[in-house]
Amino acid sequence: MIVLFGVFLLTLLVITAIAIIRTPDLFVAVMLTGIFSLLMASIFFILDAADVALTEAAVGAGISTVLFLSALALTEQKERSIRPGRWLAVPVVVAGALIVYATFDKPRLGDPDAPVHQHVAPWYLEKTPELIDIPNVVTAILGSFRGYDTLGEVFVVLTAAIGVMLLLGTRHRKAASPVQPASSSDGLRHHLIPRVLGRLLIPFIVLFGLYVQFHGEYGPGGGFQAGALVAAAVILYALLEGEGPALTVVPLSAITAMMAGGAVLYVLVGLAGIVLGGNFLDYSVLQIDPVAGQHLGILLIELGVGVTVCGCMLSIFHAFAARDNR
Amino acid sequence: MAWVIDLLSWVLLSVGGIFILIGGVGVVRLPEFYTRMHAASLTDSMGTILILIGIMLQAGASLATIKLIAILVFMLLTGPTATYALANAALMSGMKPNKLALAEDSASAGKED
Amino acid sequence: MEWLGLYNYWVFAVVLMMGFYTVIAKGNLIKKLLGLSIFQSAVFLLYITMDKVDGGTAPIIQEGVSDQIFSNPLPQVLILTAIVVGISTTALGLAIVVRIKETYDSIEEHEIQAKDNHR
Amino acid sequence: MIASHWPALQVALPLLVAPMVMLLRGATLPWLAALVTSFMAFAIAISMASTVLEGEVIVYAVGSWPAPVGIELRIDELSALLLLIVTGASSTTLLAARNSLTAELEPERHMLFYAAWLLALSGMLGILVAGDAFNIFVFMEIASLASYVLISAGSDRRALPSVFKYLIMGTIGATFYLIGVGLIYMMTGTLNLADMESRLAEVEELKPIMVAAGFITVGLALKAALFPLHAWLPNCYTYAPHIATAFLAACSTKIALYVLLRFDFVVFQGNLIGHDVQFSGFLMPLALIAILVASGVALFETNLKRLLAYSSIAQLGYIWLGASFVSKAGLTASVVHMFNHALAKGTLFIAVACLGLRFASLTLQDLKGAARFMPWTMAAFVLAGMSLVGVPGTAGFISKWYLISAALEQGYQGVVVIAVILISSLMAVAYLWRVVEAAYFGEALTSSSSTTAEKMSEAPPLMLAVVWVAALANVYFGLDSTVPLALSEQAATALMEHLR
Repeated sequence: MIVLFGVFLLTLLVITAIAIIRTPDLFVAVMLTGIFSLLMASIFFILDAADVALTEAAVGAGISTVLFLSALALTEQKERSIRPGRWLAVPVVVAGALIVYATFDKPRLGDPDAPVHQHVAPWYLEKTPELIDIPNVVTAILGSFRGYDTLGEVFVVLTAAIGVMLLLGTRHRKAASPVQPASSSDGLRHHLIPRVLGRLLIPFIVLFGLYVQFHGEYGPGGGFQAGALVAAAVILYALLEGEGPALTVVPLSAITAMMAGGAVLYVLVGLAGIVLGGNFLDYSVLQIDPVAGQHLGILLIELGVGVTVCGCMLSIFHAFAARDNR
Repeated sequence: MAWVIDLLSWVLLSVGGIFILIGGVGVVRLPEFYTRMHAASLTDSMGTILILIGIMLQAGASLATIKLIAILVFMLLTGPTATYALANAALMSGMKPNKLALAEDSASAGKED
Repeated sequence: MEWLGLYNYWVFAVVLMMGFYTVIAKGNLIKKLLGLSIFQSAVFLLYITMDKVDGGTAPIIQEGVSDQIFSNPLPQVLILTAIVVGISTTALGLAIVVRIKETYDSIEEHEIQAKDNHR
Repeated sequence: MIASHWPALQVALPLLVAPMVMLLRGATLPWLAALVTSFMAFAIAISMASTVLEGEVIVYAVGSWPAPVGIELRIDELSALLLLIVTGASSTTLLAARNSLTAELEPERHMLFYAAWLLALSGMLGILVAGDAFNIFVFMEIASLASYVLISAGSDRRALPSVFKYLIMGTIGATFYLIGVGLIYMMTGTLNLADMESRLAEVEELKPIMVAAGFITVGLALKAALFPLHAWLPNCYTYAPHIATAFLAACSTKIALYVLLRFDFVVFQGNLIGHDVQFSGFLMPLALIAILVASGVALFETNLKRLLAYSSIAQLGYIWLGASFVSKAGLTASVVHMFNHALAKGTLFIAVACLGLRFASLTLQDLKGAARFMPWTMAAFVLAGMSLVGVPGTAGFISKWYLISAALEQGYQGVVVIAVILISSLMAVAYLWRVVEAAYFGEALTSSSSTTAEKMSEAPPLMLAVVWVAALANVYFGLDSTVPLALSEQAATALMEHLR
């Protein structure tokens, strides 16, 4: 039954992808990409990857769609040149054929004897209760066993935000905004119903964000998803009330401080490991009881991740939104 | 007693599914933007409500049910609002619900997708 | 049912090819970025497909339940990171596209090239 | 005590400072912070290199989790040498960065530029110290995204389409790499490079592994701008801020090359039968064509930066060529040329940054008579150019010498290879001569530049000092190349040990 469901979703995924590629209307394509991500998230969920499904839904269907839409607002909505470079399909087909060729030796889906499930994976599942003692093994690996990768991930987000700030320069905005106070900077003030309802929802979104942040050790979730959720709440506020009020609630200086602060917190937790006599990112030495130390370490770094991601998302959003006013 | 609840939940699930199907057909077949949106909002409200209640009956009195109730409340709040916002945006951008468009055959309206 | 076990991999290959084709063949810069995100999503599918174990559940250990089978948590961790990397790349790419639109007044590759050659 | 944590601190230090730099204001403070950090990283790299030179491979378990479970950092001879190159190039170019950047970017955005610089630096360092395939991907993305940011700060509007192209191609490359890693992980169940090697030996069904080898090679070749996948490189180097070009030209492509060498020799060579033949059969023709074609294009190029960019593609061809011999001598030549090319090309681009301060346009036409205003800069340029060509007494000669002696071992094929090396050296003389001719013997244009000619003067003292230190380093390492050679030879031996 579940297999049938999977096959159905996968086929739908392919159809959506075809539609995205074929439509010349970029707005439609972006909307379809949101659907594509949602389908992808459902497939991930069927394949037991709850954390990944949550992230894909938040990122692919949420943040990425918002980003694409704000870029579309600043550029064009139609794809003009339709130049199918047919010979370019050659490397594509080669790559695809190679992969299909490789599948014939691949382990079957769900095969418990596959090499992937033999070497380090059982170790994680076995040792996590003893060494780190949190139920969500994904969070344990993300935060501690492979915490160094997560450190890198935070800095990737930070780099992107720095790049967007450098390219779209959030700092010149104030000079430009009074010229056209009309359309988007106003938000949805004249729409009563969405505004009332949106204001009602925002506290719940923030609450849910905090839940995901601090419940990540027990269920799906963690710093990244939480940061994205809280950022989504502020972005919703900016959409409803306009850029200005949103920036008085969370000013640009606070956003920049969040971006830097979370990342610095993460590295400092890592360095604290060295100072207290362990290795870099060794949380066991943070407290006398190694397991308690791991708990503290994961809590702190997840907080760092959440704060940085929230700050980066907001700064990227404001950078795009500020361009709108020019 | 258990089978009554089970039966009820399956009835709700099936009816919800049928509503979603009808909504889907409506989006494809109805001639013009506002009527289509009406069909789409049907899946949002009736379909999801019935299915969620059906799942709640399956889950019984547990934490999952409370979460489902929360989901239901949020769906009830956001669904109609989204439909309203969409209709409002269409109206603001100059799309008038007129009888001419309704009279046109659905083939020409189908191209707008 | 042997082929059904490989269906995920084939969908991965097909979606990958479609994304790749969009990236290299389309001239519209935003379309290219959309293709890029499809291309990356396909790779996520590859990783998540391999984490599944028959009869497994999400790797969240529940108290009191002992004989559960868990799916492999490691690919999930990797893909969590990869998703974040993907969205970061997209954000940066979109910022560049916005600037290109402002300076060239076009987001079509051949028009941009023509404007530079013209100068 | 703290010395045992160098591998982690090497990466963590610039990572820690980068977000802080973002909060600083003005043009001077961020620069100073970045400069000091870079020099501290350089010091760490030197300290680790001296440890490695004694024949010790540094292994560090992040988070105290042992190797296949946790992430392992591993510094061997190859990574130690590249750490020296990257931190050295970053420190040197940063010294010259302040004057050069002020002319190109408004001061309120400097802190973002330097933050991106530090992130690029730490990304590259992260790749070099990593012993884990997925960790390499993460830091590769930091380095790439930060490089895009650096390039996009260029003042010419053409920087934007160039960097977009780089972003697309770079992401394709990284995603290919990710596919390859995924396939190998699928068959071995591990992400640690050393662990992969031992576990691959037991894998019987090799189709996915071969496909993985293909994806990883193509993906990294894309990042390393191997001909014919070099299309992104010339424009990016041309329109990036001058000083960013100097840094990236010295480092970025070599990092991808390093990953490929590491991956290919550690994981694949010992486990795939006939892989060495495929490897050289695939790479050697491409390297030879790259050398000839790119040199040929450089001969007719009119923009100085673009000319040097094409020269970079040709020089990368030498590095690939050495690796494609799959012999100890070839790898030694390849690795030592990474060092020497970074030295020569870094110096050339710093000299270009000096020229860029005084000349708005860097076409050869506009540079006519440049040597009259800036004799010291041009003299350093010529010195570095000689090193690039491979004149005896400069660093470039050493690597050419090793490359030719490695080619001699190849017998019949070697003759062709040597012929190509000699021809391309002559071509290098020719294209550099065009620059020298314009700068020394060209008459300055009277029309537009005559008004600015009065303002023409030598570059600021700090930049001049930097370019001369770099130029003299070319001579120094030409006369006494003990350290890079020792590291290269040990690195080549270590890599060759993985072959069965």
